[in-house]
Amino acid sequence: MSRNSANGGMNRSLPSRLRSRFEGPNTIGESRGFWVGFAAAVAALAIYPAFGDGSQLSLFMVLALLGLSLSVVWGYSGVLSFGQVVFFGIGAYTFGVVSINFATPGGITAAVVAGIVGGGLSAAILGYFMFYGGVRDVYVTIITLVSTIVMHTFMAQTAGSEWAIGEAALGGFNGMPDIPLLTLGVGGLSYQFIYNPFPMRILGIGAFEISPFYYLVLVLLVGTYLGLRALVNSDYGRVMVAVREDEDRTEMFGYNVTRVKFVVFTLGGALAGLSGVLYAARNVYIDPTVFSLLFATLPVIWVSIGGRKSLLGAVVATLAVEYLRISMAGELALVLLGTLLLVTILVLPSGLVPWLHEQIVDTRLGPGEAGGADTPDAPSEVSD
Amino acid sequence: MSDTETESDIDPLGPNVRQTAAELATGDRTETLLQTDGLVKQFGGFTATDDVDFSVAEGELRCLIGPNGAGKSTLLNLITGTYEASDGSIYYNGHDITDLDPHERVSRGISMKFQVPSVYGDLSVRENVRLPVQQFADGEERRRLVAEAIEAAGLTGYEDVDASQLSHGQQQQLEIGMAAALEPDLLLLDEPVAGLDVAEREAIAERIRRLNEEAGIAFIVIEHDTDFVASIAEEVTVLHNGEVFREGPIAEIESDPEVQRIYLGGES
Amino acid sequence: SAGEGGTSTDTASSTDTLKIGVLEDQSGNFALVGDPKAKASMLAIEEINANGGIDGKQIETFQRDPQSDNQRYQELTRTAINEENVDALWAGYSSATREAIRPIIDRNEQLYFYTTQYEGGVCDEFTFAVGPTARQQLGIVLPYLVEEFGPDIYTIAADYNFGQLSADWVKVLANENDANVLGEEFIPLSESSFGSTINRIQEADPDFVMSMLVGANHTSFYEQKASAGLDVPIGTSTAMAQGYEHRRLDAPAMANIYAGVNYMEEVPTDSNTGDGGFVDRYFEMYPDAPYLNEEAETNYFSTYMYKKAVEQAGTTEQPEVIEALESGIELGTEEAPEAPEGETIKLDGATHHVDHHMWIMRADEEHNIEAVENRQIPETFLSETAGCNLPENPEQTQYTPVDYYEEAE
Amino acid sequence: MVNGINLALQFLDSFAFIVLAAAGLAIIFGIMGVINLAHGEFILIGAYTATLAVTQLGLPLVVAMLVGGLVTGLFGILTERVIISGAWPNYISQRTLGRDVIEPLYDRLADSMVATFGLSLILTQGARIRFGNSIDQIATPFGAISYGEFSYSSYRIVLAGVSIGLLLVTYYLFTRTDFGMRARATIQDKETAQAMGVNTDRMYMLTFGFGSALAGLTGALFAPVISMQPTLGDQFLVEAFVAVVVGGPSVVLGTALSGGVLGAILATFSNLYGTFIGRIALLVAALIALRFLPNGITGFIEQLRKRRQESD
Amino acid sequence: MLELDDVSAAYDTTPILRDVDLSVEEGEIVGVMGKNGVGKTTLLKTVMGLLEPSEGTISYDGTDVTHASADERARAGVGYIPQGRDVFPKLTVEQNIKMGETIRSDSDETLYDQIYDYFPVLEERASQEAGTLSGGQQQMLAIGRALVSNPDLLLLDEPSEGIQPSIVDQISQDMQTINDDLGTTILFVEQNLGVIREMADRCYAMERGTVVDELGPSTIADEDAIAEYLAV
Ligand SMILES: Nc1ncnc2c1ncn2[C@@H]1O[C@H](COP(=O)(O)OP(=O)(O)OP(=O)(O)O)[C@@H](O)[C@H]1O
Ligand SMILES: Nc1ncnc2c1ncn2[C@@H]1O[C@H](COP(=O)(O)OP(=O)(O)OP(=O)(O)O)[C@@H](O)[C@H]1O
Ligand SMILES: NC(N)=O
Ligand SMILES: [Mg+2]
Ligand SMILES: [Mg+2]
Repeated sequence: MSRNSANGGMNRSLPSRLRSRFEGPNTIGESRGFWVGFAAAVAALAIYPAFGDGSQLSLFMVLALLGLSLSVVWGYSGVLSFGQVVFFGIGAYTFGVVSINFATPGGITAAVVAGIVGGGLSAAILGYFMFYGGVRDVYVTIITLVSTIVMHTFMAQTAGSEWAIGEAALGGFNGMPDIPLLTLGVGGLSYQFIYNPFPMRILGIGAFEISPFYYLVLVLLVGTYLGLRALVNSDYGRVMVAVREDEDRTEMFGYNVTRVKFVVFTLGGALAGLSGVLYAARNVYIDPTVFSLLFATLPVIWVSIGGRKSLLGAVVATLAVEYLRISMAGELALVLLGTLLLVTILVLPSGLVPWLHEQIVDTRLGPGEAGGADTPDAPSEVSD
Repeated sequence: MSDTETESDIDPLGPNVRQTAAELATGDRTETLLQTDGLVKQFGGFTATDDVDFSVAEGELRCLIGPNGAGKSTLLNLITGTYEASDGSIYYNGHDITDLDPHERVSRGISMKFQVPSVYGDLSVRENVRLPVQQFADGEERRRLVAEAIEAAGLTGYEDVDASQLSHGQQQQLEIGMAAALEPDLLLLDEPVAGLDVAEREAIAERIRRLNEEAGIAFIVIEHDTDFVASIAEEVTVLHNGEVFREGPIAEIESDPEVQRIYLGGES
Repeated sequence: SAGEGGTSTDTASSTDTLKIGVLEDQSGNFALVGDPKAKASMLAIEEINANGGIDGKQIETFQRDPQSDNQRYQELTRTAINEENVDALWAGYSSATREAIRPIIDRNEQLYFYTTQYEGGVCDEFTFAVGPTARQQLGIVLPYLVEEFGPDIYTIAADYNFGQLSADWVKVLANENDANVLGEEFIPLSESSFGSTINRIQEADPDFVMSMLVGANHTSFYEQKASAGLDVPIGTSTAMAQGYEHRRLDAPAMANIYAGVNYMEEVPTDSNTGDGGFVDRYFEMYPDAPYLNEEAETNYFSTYMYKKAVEQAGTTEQPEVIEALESGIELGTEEAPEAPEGETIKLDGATHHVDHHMWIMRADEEHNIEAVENRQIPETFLSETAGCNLPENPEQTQYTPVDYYEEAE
Repeated sequence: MVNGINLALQFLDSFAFIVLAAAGLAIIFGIMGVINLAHGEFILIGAYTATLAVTQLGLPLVVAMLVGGLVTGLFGILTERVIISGAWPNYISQRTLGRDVIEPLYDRLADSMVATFGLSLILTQGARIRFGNSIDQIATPFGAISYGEFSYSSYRIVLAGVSIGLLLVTYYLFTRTDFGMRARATIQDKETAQAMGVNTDRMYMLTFGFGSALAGLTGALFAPVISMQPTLGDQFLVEAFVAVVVGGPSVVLGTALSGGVLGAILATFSNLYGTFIGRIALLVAALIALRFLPNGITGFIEQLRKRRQESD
Repeated sequence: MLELDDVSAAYDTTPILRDVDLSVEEGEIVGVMGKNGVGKTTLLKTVMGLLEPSEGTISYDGTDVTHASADERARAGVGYIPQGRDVFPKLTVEQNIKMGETIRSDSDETLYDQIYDYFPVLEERASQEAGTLSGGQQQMLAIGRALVSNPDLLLLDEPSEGIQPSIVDQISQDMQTINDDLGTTILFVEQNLGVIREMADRCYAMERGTVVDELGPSTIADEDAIAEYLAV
């Protein structure tokens, strides 16, 4: 520990103090190397549309927000929710209904807020119903699972014309195709993010079009990731983790465990709602498949494959799994995908990203380097 | 509060007149800290605690003994709110806490160490200790309190070790440290030295005595090791078949033939 | 390349290949119907390539399995248009799929063939809905059944736009034929237990049932009604011709079921079942394929229509190809090898629909199929009732019966 | 009167469906702590095996159905050895790498979910590749009974009888036999069970195999009345999960009771208000049951029993 | 009867036992003592077969059982009472005992009476779920469950932990009775000085994963000598 205080005196520069907010024992990546890599990854994402299919990547990034919502709720607070897609879907449908009825920039902006609130509120209601009713463990999983099935059953039969809210027909299996283009702002002070490409020309790369929606999602994803990192490494995050590890014990330290779960669940719902809003906005469409068993299983898969105690894992695995899902072709595609999931979870039970991290740390910790200023405990000392 | 009606039930030698060494020294009057009133807990057809009236004074160190299945753990679990009482009331600092949630009781100053050690195995020792401390301390003070608690638990040097890697005795020490770090007024320990070797038993006995004397924390300690009981407490309560069977100084209790028959056995 | 909404007429046109996108369900609830569609497209493409391609250009394909999932359809449609730059796109079985991707099609001004029998009414400058419509299918089978069995009808239909609108058409046609609809029931696509539906049909006691059930789950209805001893005649636009229930189920589950269709494997035309006909060619390429269904034929002939249009336009530039298609492509003037449903088959340029040759196909106790009636039925709802004329008046609308008929409400 | 018969028959139908859908899952989830998302595909294996045994091998229907159960049971054992316990891969890796590569999936809910989800993709698509989008179906035996203007498939009444029989066999097996006790002991505490002389490996394998066989039998029994296609298992999943959890800790009794309660709700509401309302009613009832009886119906009954004892 | 020769064992990759040599003669009662964490439980697990030795050999009744599985050893007559009362929480008390009985074909009914005699509470609570017993009651159940299989070699890991003093005395006496009457060989781990002195014919002392000393009857009788081994 003396090493830490010695270091503390010397390099408590502004960046390191800033960094400390985002670091702690609950996340991986406590080194300068990590943050350099992180910045490089964000930069790569920022210029990716010049080379690849940015439209598709924007979809994966939207879904990564959904993955993150499960990661906080389950990975950090121990509540295995099968219902993130409920809040996702409610967010998406709310956005659709409100924006169809108020198709002005102000109305659409309000619809975004409504979608997020819708996701959060529905999670709050379900969470209140469960947590304050003493429902725990696998029963939470199953209640949330049944909730998605209820939503699926219900939404799948709203094809009839009697199922409309104002101007917006719910559409059942047909889905809701007439969602207005995402525009944020009011009146003249607004900007359209969907179908509004602007041409770019970069020397050495050439001409291409970039989609404002892509950058909107990128900013939201990076912001959410950093925000959640700060959250899970805060005092509140420590309590979340304690709840995950042992609810009864945590209650005996005077924490209102029920409320912690309720709050985190609601937050996760709002985040899933945001993801749903962006999903509906990007596709200009939403249908009940988002409530299907398959779709409900996906977040659990992303988070399990990526590493459930890793926010970064949720993001990376969402991008990877979704890329594979869309791009594998041929009749063996599903067999390969299934095999891949199966083998990954069997061989890397703690997840891809924690495993990679271990590999990197193991190989990097050569002689002489192990004692650097970036050993895991140093920043966690600072964060107090 | 129904103090007036229960007055007569209170042992005349009870907590109101008992004082710890520390308080005797400073001349403070002791007050009843915890009082149970006709506490009943039933599991199905089985009555685990039956009409228990039991009290602890501020700063008192009380041991709870009695045969296996007497209802000792049940009583502690009722006090912490882990179990809901079938009947009766619990008063703490003069307030009825019978219907409070466990965490609300903790925030009023009751803290507990479970019978089976239950530290957060996947978290480091430091993270374990921070959890109680962060509730009332920040920054520099928090760092100091965390370090002190770790040191008091004899775990200096183990700060970054996952709690699951500690020995049984170290886990017990850590858990007591965490419970004590809440700065409670009443600390409940359920068999804190079961399975510990002699040296660790002594370390924990020492720890309990110090917390009691220096921090003025009141204790209820369940333990079957009579030597250990004798080394920390003067007063013991014997529970039997869910009822308070005897209460009094340890020496007196140990020589009580009825207690010998139901609990201590043999010659003693 | 990332932006949405750019036009997609670049690249391939100047090269010596052209690219066709084929997105048909090969897994999920619609796989049974989607798989023959994909196979028939491949048959047409293979035949065309073997005969020198289109105007000397070989056809490349972009083929993926959308897994009966509309959101996946959208994604793959975007990829087909923006990344693969397909010159023409065939995509989707269900009407819900079509409506989910049509906005993307229209925004990208993509030439699109929708090849399923459907409820009708799509009047869209970029979409060629070349399957038969409800008015054509129900229009042949419903009057026949009223004549044969009586005027009381009970409707069961899949609960989505196709089923809802088809049920409306049953009401319209019932009205036109002095029949009445005793009841109608919409069944979610995930449902596969029909106990209470069968009870309700028995309670209503109709002269015949009109069934517009869709997808693999709904197939269970036929065996369940048979084993429950419900033997009311059934008219349908969906059973047998698409999912070949008469081949898969043990007889006599499908006895007395009348399908109003433009095509099924058993359609007794020479160009279909004759030597070297469509059936022979298909099973030569796919010896293990289970059945050649209604939609497969539509994929097949529409690929030839596209070929003819490109050759007529002399380019794969989509506006020109669309113009050529609108000039009224007609196939099979002599032997009609590409139009096995009838003698000839003609695209109506004004509506982008086809005046199909329609058949009533009935299954008997042994599940043998006989054609009980057949005639050409022109598409009239768009051309006459709604007044759709796309070359004159480009639009992207779907007209529905409620807009024009009181009884459809 | 007639509607009463309708309702009664529909109840039998729903009861049989729920109980049979849940039976295999109840063992694998309720006893072994594995959420088997490939449950539907186990049902598929049973259904396909039984159907093919009739259409390809010409076996009598009853024999074919038993074969369906048996083959699925064997497949379950294979799954358990290779994936769930990882015993075979570990045997190999022990000898090559000197360590285990797979940590058993018992009581790892989410991981077991991901793994069995992968398995279900493989099985569904494998069936599609091997057998196409459907296989020829067998007819429903036993004809129909009629009453008034209504008629009903006799086979469905047989199903109800079989479902009760299976419940009784399973109940007997797990509560009244040494095998059952050892299986339950194994799941609760593997090491101690070993020390009590139980070959725990075999217990895991057999219990999983038995649960799989039940799923396979369900598929075989329903083969005549559902559409034979690779996703046929999906239609059982919802009822299966709901029934298992609503049933609560005593697996067999719970399944029977939740089959009874949920079956009654499903039958009544479908009969009165249509299939959709029936289904929604079933799900809402499940949610309410879970919320107010977090230990399921059998947990609730246990509580009642204790309360009665208290008042004695 | 039991012979450990240079046995080493590890959890995954963490080595715990190092070169343990130890032997127990038929009919003996042998104690193992040592501070917390020295590897006593690990030793018993290795003897039981719950942990495979990385080196060395274990023979039981003259046969090499080094690689035999735990259930095989149990059926061969090794009984085990784990530390921390590992009863099957969801089985009833009766079923827990029955689990012990079914190990061996030659177990006999009269053992039940004997066990109920020692621990009447087990008979009273026959149909209670074992997980809801009090800590001490669970310990009694664990002992009863092992006895009912009539083992030839009984492994006891801190049998007195959490048990009220009178029953602790009783258990030591009972174990001796069992040893006398049935000839059961006993290897046990204890922290309780009284129990060690009462029961053990002979004793091994462990430190950091290995046996460091063997104590004969005379040393065992000496309270201070023992205390020294437990408290170093
Ligand atoms: N959930 C329960 N259901 C039924 N009986 C219970 C339950 N919990 C405890 N009991 C019974 O209540 C009685 C008291 O148990 P408790 O755990 O309080 O005993 P204890 O005094 O702590 O004993 P020990 O010294 O053995 O730990 C015991 O007889 C026990 O079997
Ligand atoms: N499952 C395990 N994995 C890894 N290490 C373990 C495991 N179980 C125990 N250990 C370690 O092995 C060492 C010996 O443990 P063991 O339980 O054998 O000690 P013991 O002598 O029985 O102690 P006690 O008196 O506290 O019961 C300890 O350091 C412990 O931390
Ligand atoms: N067009 C159809 N069947 O949806
Ligand atoms: Mg206790
Ligand atoms: Mg030990």
